Amino acid sequence: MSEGKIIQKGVHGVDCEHALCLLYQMMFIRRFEDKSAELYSAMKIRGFLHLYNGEEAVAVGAMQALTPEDAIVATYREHGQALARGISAGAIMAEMYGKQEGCSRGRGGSMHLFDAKTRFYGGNAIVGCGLPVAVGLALADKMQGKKSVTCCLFGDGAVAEGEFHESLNLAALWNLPVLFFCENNLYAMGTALKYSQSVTDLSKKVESYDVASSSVDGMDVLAVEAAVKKAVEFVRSGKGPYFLEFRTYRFRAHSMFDPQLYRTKEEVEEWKKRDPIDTFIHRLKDQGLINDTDIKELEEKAEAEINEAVVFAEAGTWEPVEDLTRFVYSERREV
Amino acid sequence: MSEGKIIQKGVHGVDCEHALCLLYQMMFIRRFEDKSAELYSAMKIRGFLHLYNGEEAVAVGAMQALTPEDAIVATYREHGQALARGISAGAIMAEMYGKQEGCSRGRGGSMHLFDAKTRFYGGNAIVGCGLPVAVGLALADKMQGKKSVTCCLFGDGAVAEGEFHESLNLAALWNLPVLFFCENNLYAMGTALKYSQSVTDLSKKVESYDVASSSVDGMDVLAVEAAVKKAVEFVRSGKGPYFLEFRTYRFRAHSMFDPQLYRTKEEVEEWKKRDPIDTFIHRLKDQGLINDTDIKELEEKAEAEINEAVVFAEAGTWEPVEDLTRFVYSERREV
Amino acid sequence: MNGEPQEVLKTTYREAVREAIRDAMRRDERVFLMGEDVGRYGGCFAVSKGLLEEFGPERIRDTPLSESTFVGAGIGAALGGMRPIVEIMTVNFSLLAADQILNTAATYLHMSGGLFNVPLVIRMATGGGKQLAAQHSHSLEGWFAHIPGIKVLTPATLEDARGMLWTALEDPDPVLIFENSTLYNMEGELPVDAGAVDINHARVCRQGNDITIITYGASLFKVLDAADILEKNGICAEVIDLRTLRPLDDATYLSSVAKTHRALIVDEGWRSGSISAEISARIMEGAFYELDCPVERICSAEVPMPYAKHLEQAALPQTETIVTTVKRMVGTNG
Amino acid sequence: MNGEPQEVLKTTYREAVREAIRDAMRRDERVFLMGEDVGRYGGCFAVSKGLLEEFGPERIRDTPLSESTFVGAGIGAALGGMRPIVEIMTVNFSLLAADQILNTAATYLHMSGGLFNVPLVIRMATGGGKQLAAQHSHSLEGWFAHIPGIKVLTPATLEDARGMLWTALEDPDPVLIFENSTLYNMEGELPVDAGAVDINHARVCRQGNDITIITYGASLFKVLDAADILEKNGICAEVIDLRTLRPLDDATYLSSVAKTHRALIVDEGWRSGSISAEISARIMEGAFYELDCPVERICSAEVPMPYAKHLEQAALPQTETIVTTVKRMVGTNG
Ligand SMILES: Cc1ncc(C[n+]2csc(CCOP(=O)(O)OP(=O)(O)O)c2C)c(N)n1
Ligand SMILES: Cc1ncc(C[n+]2csc(CCOP(=O)(O)OP(=O)(O)O)c2C)c(N)n1
Ligand SMILES: [Mg+2]
Ligand SMILES: [Mg+2]
Repeated sequence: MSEGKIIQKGVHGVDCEHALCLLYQMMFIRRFEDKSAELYSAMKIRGFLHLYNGEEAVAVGAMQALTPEDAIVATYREHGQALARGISAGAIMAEMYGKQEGCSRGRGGSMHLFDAKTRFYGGNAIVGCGLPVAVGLALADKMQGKKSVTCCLFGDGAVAEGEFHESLNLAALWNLPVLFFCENNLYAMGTALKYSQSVTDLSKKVESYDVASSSVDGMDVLAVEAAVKKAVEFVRSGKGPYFLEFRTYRFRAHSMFDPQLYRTKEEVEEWKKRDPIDTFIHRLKDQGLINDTDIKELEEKAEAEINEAVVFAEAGTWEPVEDLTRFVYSERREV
Repeated sequence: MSEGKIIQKGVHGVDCEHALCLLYQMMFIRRFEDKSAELYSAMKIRGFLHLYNGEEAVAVGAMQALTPEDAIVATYREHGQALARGISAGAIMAEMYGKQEGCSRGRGGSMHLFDAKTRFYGGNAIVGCGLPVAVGLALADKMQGKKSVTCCLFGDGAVAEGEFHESLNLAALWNLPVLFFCENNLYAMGTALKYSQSVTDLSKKVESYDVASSSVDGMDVLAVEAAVKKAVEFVRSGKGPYFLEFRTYRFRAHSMFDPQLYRTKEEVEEWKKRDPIDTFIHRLKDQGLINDTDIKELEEKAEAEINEAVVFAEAGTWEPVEDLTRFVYSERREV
Repeated sequence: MNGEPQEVLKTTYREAVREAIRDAMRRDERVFLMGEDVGRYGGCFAVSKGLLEEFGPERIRDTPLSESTFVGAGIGAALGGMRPIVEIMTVNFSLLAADQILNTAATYLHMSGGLFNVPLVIRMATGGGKQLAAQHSHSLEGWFAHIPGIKVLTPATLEDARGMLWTALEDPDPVLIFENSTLYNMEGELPVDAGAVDINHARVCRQGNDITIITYGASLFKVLDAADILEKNGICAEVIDLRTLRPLDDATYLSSVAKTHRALIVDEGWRSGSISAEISARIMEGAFYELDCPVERICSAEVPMPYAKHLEQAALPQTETIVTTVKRMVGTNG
Repeated sequence: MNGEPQEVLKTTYREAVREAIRDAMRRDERVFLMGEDVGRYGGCFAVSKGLLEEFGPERIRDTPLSESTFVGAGIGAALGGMRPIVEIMTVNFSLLAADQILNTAATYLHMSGGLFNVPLVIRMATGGGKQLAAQHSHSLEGWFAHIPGIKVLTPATLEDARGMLWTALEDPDPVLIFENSTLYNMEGELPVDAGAVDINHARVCRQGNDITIITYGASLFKVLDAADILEKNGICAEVIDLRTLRPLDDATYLSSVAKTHRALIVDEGWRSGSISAEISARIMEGAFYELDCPVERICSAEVPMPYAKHLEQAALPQTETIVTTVKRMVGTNG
């Protein structure tokens, strides 16, 4: 892109450099997911693979306001969450290859990405199980007088689990710095929200714990970013937990085994009109901040980086079978 | 009592006979509980014993509106609930003695009273565990086209459990005939409601499932009866579940092992001024419906009946030790 | 049975389970299916595909993600006169319902002194081998078999996939059925009139004199493969499919051990405190003096399942290990 | 240690646990206690009485009835640098937290490839014998010992009640401590400077040559009583307190069996799939040729606990049964 644009102020006063950074991250995630799907078909990646296409704006927008000291508890649909948090594409790809250079040594796979440096506590594959863990992380930070916040991501499906209720109550009761981030993509596998909740307006539930909340257009990265900034400020200032509902949509199947009998092609197409990447590009173009060449550049950059990640994963090594029973217990004692 | 009074209309238009019947039931439960405490000290009854003193108006008022076809799922503090439902004092006492003439053959004890005739499904000692069971009973009745309702009793402590959330949601989502009866006595063991709920107004929670609800003075048997009647009508007419909060208080310790460090004697004394039996007697007297002789008569009747129950329990027999492993699996096959 | 050839149909394990559900639903209007994604999605392993269309949403009930409550509701519905089949997507999620299973389903009959039985069937997928990693690969059927008051079935064959459900539904007490998810695609033949099967007995799948290999679930096929290889090496293994893990049919394996004098248990569960430990202990108690060498066990490694394929396969029991172990054992003289 | 008499204090098991908690709280400000009624009520077994007053509500945290979440929060707090002691009132309620224990606490280290360990201690009361019936009398410590990734401790003595907590808190991984509730009133003496104890080894509590009796928890005292009676009958039993059920210290009991050639396991858990089955299987595997007679087990009857005292006592292992069984076993020649 041309130098000039980077310092220009664009959409909603967000500077252009930042906008491009957001766009790049979203494009990167999209391409990463498509690549993952390809590699799944090529049998390089196995197990369950849950892709993030359509929801990129949520992770990318959300991570902007967090500092390295903040903690993240993610779900099994977490490639985008992990990438946006700054875990390297190579480490994630190697993980899905099952190589020991993976961010979880190849022990975790797609559903269990972890990173200590960025306080990324998984990659959790039991729906709802991250909620109490996030409450505990926030409790630890608070008891230690840290100013960190813990951001817990979960889907609309998790709202039905008892742990949702217990965790919101406990976080509110103890006034803990937790950001509850609900990625409401309207479906839990094949179960539409209306078949799992007697009241589909999730903010109603949250009110009943006296937890502050708002709902955000999860297809608009700037709206997400702005909402999260406010929520983080609220939580960091000690006012207690905050709940954000991101209204979003999953463009692909739930996992690689899903005939999608539960929704129509038309519905998917309708949502695709709100594609967070396309619409953002459109806005940036409208404002004359980028042009097709810029986009092509970004795409090529993403492509190249992802290819590097694949090369890294391919070149990775298998953990020796003799090490099978390592990491069941720690190898050192605590002090 | 003199003949004349029985047909007189009294408090709130409730006829005198009925009022006396309510009073007698409450007095009976109170005396039964005091007797149980005595027998606990005498080591005739063992295990955990949770007494209902102070909460009599809830069970007695609540059971009035139910028919024999309705189902009840009770807690471990359920002597009063069982007595009000019509399980015989002898069978309950024998149960607490561990005799095979007990309503659960002496296998259940105080916390596990059961009765098939009155559809009394326990006596459940895991806090909250009865909620899903009640949802299922209601589902069964509904699927079979029955007009029955299922009444689930639970304490304020149970509201914190995940199953509360899950069960209210499911009952509302599937529009099931469940009466959720919360006996809010302000404490779960030693934990006051304010230490267990971020929002202590329980009706707020219930709204968020779109479940109809009201709160009732649980120390006023007529108020309870009236509220339950309305709730039962609502549920029986197919409008879905209903939640009633009974504001009540436990006069005795949580169980027989409880030094009651968590509340003051003054608080208990304050609540005792609202004793559901004393205040009801007072009202009946005020209206000239009963006098001290009547009360004495009722007391003596209760005393006599309870003594009979004790005699029955004492005379009961021990199940042979050889039968130890019976009732792990059914002795007949289903068809 | 007369000598005429039985009419058979090609089918899969998945279809056999589906047919069992369909059959039950048709036969008995008290039967209904409830669980996550059993309806509109068609079942996460496509087992219940088509059933929503056939039986409607009253009898094929998609539930919210509330394992404890829909299992508890199954208990209530069973108490209320229905015959619910509750599907927990996989055993991994059953832990959220562990309280209802152990503290409610398994205790109701007893704590009510025999008044209330719970004719509930819970089906769940179980097992590793699909690179689903530490939270999605458990084999906890043996662990659940610890609980008095419930029965635990582990259909390995098409016959059992087809037939055990009906028997379970006729049982007055809670029955847990564990379907190993690696078996759903298994193909084979079933008589057209296949129906209910006995659930009280283990099955001798292969006769032999040199050693008894006791197993269940997906491991059965690894054991049968091993037995084929062993046969070529002159070792004749008797193979027993336990079929039901609670109650265990002791007579079948004890009498086999009395014949072969050697026993190996193959079990996909973690070793410590596994059902294979129980069987070893019972052989100790019931056939000690018959043994020519110690009973051995091949179980999964005691590790939360790793994702990487080579590690996962190393964690699971394998045909090769069975072969080597048996060779060593048969080489041993007591 | 020199010959000078150690200064001792009279105490109870309850006080020993309380002192262990107090000591931990004083030594390490990362330690805090969280659970139902641990504060204002003083603990349902009065274990934590007085601690709220001493340490305040930030460190002695009464929780709502939300077992899954406060256990999960313990995991999170441990990950976040604290050293939480989570109290689950009794093991019966731990089933509501089974998912967090098995799917989260036990898997975190592994599924993160060694990145995140969970230094969490969970204490719970366990056991029957108090007429608390079918939902309040479980002995599930052996059952939990099936799970790789956690450790399971069962302090039976005052020393262990006092000392195991500290060792557990120093452990980098999740440790479950099961306190048998019938022991809380047990009186005895402890050195004034009693402190951390080893948790890696079983303990030979009584030397003997005729048989090895392996046990843990409250059964230890029934076994010791039985050993006294047996001694009067000329039978000298070696008694082993396992102390830790996961990982099991095989060496101690295997070498004892190599000496005595007979083994009996006494275990308050239900028999099928119990920890005693595991030990029997390991003796089979590790000391088969040393055995003069089959290893036997005395466990609880496989029944949800009945309320009536005579039935409950009949369901639990008893001294008398231990005596008769040992006499029969020692009378047997292999
Ligand atoms: C406790 C539990 N139950 C069931 C599952 C199986 N499962 C995996 S993802 C999923 C749907 C979750 O939906 P949602 O929370 O909305 O997240 P999304 O997949 O839409 O991102 C289900 C049912 C699980 N992993 N955990
Ligand atoms: C799941 C569970 N956790 C803990 C307990 C121990 N316990 C028994 S009663 C009780 C308090 C329950 O309070 P509440 O629901 O308000 O009923 P109340 O005793 O006041 O009638 C507790 C914590 C239990 N029985 N079940
Ligand atoms: Mg969703
Ligand atoms: Mg209460």
